Amino acid sequence: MSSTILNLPDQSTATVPKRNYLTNENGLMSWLLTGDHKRIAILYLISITFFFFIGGALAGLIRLELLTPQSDLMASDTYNKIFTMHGVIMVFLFLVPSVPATLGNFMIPIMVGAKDLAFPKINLLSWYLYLVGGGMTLAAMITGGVDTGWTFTTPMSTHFSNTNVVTTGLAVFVAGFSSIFTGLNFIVTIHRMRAPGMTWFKLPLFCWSHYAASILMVLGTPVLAITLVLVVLERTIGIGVFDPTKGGDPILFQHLFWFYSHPAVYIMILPGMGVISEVISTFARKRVFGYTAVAFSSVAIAVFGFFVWAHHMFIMGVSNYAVLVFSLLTMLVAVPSAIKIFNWAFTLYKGSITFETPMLYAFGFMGLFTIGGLTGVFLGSAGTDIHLTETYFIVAHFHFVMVGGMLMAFLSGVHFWWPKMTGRMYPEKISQLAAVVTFIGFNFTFFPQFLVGMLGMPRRYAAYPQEFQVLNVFSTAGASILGVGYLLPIIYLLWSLKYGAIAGNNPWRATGLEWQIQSPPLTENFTTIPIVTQDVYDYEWLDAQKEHEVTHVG
Amino acid sequence: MGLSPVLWEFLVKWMVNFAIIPPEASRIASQVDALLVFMTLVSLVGLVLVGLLVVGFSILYRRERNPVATQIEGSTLLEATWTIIPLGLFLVMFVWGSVLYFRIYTPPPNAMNIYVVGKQWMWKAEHPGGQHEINSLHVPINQPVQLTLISQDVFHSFSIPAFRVKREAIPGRYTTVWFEPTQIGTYHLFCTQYCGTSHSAMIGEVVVQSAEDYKKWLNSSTSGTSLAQNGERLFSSLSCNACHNGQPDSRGPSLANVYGSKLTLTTGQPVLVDEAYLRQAILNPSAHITQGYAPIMPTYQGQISEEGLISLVEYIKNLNSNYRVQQTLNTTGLLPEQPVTPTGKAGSSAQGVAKP
Amino acid sequence: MADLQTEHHEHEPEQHAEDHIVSPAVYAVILGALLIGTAITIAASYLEMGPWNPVVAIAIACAKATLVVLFFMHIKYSSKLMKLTVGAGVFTFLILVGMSLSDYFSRAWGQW
Amino acid sequence: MSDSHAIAAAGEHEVHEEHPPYLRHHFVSMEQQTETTSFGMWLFLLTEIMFFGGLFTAYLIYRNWYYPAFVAGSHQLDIFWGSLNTLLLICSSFTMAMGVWSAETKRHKGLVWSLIGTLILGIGFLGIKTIEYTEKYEKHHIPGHNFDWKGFTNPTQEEIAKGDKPLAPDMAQKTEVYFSLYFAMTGMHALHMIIGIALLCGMLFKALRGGYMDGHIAFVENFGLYWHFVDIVWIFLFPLLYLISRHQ
Repeated sequence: MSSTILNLPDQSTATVPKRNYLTNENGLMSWLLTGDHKRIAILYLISITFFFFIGGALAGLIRLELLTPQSDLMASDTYNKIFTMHGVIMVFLFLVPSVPATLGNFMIPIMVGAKDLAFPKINLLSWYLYLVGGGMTLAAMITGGVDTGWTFTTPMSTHFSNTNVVTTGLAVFVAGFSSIFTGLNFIVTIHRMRAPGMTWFKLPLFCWSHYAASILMVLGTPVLAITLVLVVLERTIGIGVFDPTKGGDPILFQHLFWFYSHPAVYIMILPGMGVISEVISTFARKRVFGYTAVAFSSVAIAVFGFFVWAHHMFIMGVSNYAVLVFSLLTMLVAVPSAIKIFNWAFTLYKGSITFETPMLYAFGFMGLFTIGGLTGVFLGSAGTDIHLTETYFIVAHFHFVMVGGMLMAFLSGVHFWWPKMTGRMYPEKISQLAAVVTFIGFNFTFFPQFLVGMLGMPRRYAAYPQEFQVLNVFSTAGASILGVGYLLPIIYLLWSLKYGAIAGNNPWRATGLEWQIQSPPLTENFTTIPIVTQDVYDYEWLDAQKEHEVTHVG
Repeated sequence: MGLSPVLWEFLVKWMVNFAIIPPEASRIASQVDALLVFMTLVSLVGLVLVGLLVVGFSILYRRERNPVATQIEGSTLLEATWTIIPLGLFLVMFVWGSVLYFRIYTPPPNAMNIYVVGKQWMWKAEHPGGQHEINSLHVPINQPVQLTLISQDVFHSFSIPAFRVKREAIPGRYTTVWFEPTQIGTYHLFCTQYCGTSHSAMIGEVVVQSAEDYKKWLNSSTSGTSLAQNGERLFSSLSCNACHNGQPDSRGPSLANVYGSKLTLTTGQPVLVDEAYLRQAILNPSAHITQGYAPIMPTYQGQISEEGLISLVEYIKNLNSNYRVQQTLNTTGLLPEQPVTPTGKAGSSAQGVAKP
Repeated sequence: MADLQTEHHEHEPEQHAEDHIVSPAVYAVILGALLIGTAITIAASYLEMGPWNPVVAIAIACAKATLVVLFFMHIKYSSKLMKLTVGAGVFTFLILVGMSLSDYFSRAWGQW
Repeated sequence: MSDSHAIAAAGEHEVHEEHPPYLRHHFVSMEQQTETTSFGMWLFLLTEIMFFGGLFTAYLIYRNWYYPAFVAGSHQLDIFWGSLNTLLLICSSFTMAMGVWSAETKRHKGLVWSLIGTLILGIGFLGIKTIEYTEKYEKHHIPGHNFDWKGFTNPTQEEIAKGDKPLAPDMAQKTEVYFSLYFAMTGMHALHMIIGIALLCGMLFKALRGGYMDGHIAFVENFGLYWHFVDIVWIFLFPLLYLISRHQ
């Protein structure tokens, strides 16, 4: 038995189908005014990649500065602006839209058996809002930057910073609405647009996790929006809602900000979890272990996610009783994540496992997310939070979750669905290499940060005491490896657009509806609306379908 | 391939100074570390378990060995197991962590108080005896020290990793934290809440000294005026004594022994008079009127600096206590009286330090 | 405005919820109720009820809002999904307000 | 949510043959489309609830902290204008509901007149708001550099007659918090009204030219939902901002 399930059509005869969503219409306007969720997904993919590399370049500058204890590469002011921009861009312009707006946008309508998202025009509007938000962020960056940190802490942001807080705040406001519209579209689509026979428990877990994340987007983001409006008004007009000199309470800002920004962590990670469910099931040739538990754990994370925000404020003078409640709830929200990890691990049990690139990234995700999640418990427990918060420990923790978790999941998903999106395969060996390089580079970059954080090195320091240098040098060295790991996919994925092998409909022999149609799909996705009779992750059904499948090549 | 000398030097340095945790220099540090060790062990077990499962299954059930997967729906028993066991562990961590939290933020009654003002970008410590320090903090060993923190501008955060304590300094409000140093030495003091341009320069050192050295330091760095004396001056220059004079017909309540007492406000609400209350009552008097008095006190918002407020608070705290009465003319003996701790050691040493 | 009868459809309410047309008579009754509610709120604010004043004001406002949601916004005639959606919104709103306030109220605990 | 809407679904061709003019290509039936858009609108209203939720949270906290300042600030608002505005908005909600009904029952005149009524009432509301804002501006009650709280420490005879007490200076300063919230809340509400009126004008324009008479009234219905939501926000704002402790 071969060690791969890769199932490509005969390369001498196969072609990419002439008629597909990419070739359906030509010209720039056909892209800029498209209502097609797949084209919008591609537009999003291009724009978030652009912002990812800007954010990544800023991260590189941060690591370079931290190579030495002194602030010698740049002034501390510049450093502050750089880490602020890194945070704003990575959080609001990369992580939040990363999987949902690209892979989710592309796959969810197909997975539920619909021709498009419920509101194609709103979907396009969401992309334009994203662009406006991104453009404003870039404008703020070019015209002098902003130095409040991505958390816009008042009264720093309202009265003490003399940088472009207003522009950046409004940029985040606009980008927030882009995310609201994406989430709204997903919820409506999953509720209303399912194909005949596609019941809730036949939905792929990718849809479940997007559904959960969308709830958070729709209900959480507006609170951030109004908070930023108040910050902007306080800065421009001088109203006194958060200003302690006028009787306002800066802690209130923290409450409102984290009411969104903690659920935002789940907005970022839940879609990634959805990708991992799909990938692990496909490459283990097995139904996800405890499908219902995984599905409901996503919803549980979404619901509990709203109850835990004040754990960001344990040392900020919230009441001791609030600390107790929020700490307890934080412990509870950790459980669904643990459930997911074990369910994924047991999906492998008695599977028939192969190790293609998406699976390697998924393994990376499981390891790194486990570390990220468990270190989160260190911070959720009030007593240890006091020592660890605001140090590099917390930086390492959320990078393990966000970069180790979400980015790994994103890359896993991109590699998994790339043949579906483009109709072509990327070179397998080099992509596996990239996955391994990323994993190694990541650990080199961020594991030392746990250690240096445990030693007490505060975050957002341009200069730091001598004794932390060695670990920082490790971290910077790792970052250069990580950089290579991220550059490689860009190169070979672009290469594959022209020279990659023809992928065929279902190179991974996966069960999702998206794999039963041609690659790249038609604009209307399905020639006939599917009537779903098979179960979700039904590999026996798939094997029985083999003959039928071939006849469907468009 | 020879190792570059620079890299070599680095590695040697790292090996020599290798530490996972900062020095344990306070009473609470070892307790925090115990929980940290417990959590690390649990995490390691969890990680190893997940790792073993993934690697083990990957080897056992790779496609070459197991060409056809066996479809399994799930297992309620297993799922209950990995719901309940992590939940149990997390709850243990929650209880343990909360107990620690309350310990870290509940100062013992015999703690000596030092005020710390954070401002962009320095820490200013104000000792009751009138000693000022910038970006450093001298404390005696084996003596509980309570810090009353306030920020003059933005959020700052007062962090001493070696003591495992940290607290935000918030504009407009006192917060407190306490620790009991147990090792003589010099430790890092950081501002950990991002506070603007020179955030990373807002660092200093905490110097833990023996009782004798601390006494010497107190004597050598006194500014000549204690906080309470300074407060007394402010008290009269702001004409506070016009109303708060303790006369039977005075328009303001007597402030003697008011600190630590329980007052009833005009709203009928009972309050405990602490530093935070005193500060609020000076700045926002109308919301803090004692029952039986008219709301005629003007606000001093914007008229007194945070340092001035600290002096006033410190003065009122000590006002007309017996100790204070005896020592009125003594310039350096203005530390609040320390009740003797059960061990008798910590309290008496602080008293000894305080008396010239 | 001849058609004062609420038009009932034969279909299952679940399925054809949107088809239900509420009659102007119902709207007029609701309008009346809202105006009366407004009058009561204003009147109540002039009564001395101590801590109950804000409670009464909010209660009346909630009642008015409920009427608007149920009838003007047709939630009474809508599917369970819609009712659940509205419920979810109110629930999250209460989480935000309630849990933030819980911090503020409990800050003073133990201070007296 | 049942899957009933899609059970009868068939192949693409079948659907396309009986394609109603307003059915978008990706929906199976008109009914699915209507339900979907109205569900989407409700989700959008949820985001609006949370948007105002942040303001209400802030309001409740500060009202608790600075109750006397909130009372004094509230007494500066004219209860007559506030009540009249409530009246206008409730009536406009009614006319909007009638508009939806007219569209549902294909009454062209009814729809046009309902929309005109809604428009007039809405503009009336904004007009009164302008009067109130102007008064605040003249009294220097707009928060920011021109804010003047001195008036609250020594109220005029007229105000004292109405039961206002002089505030201590520290509490008088806190009226700025009240007015910050007043302007943030009513300002956000007014912004929603302005957006609503713009949409209303567009809708009226289309209705005058005979639109919405073919059964495709999703826009009218969803705009109605929006307008009612804005009304609900005001139903809460009115007692919270205008009616604090009027009995004093």
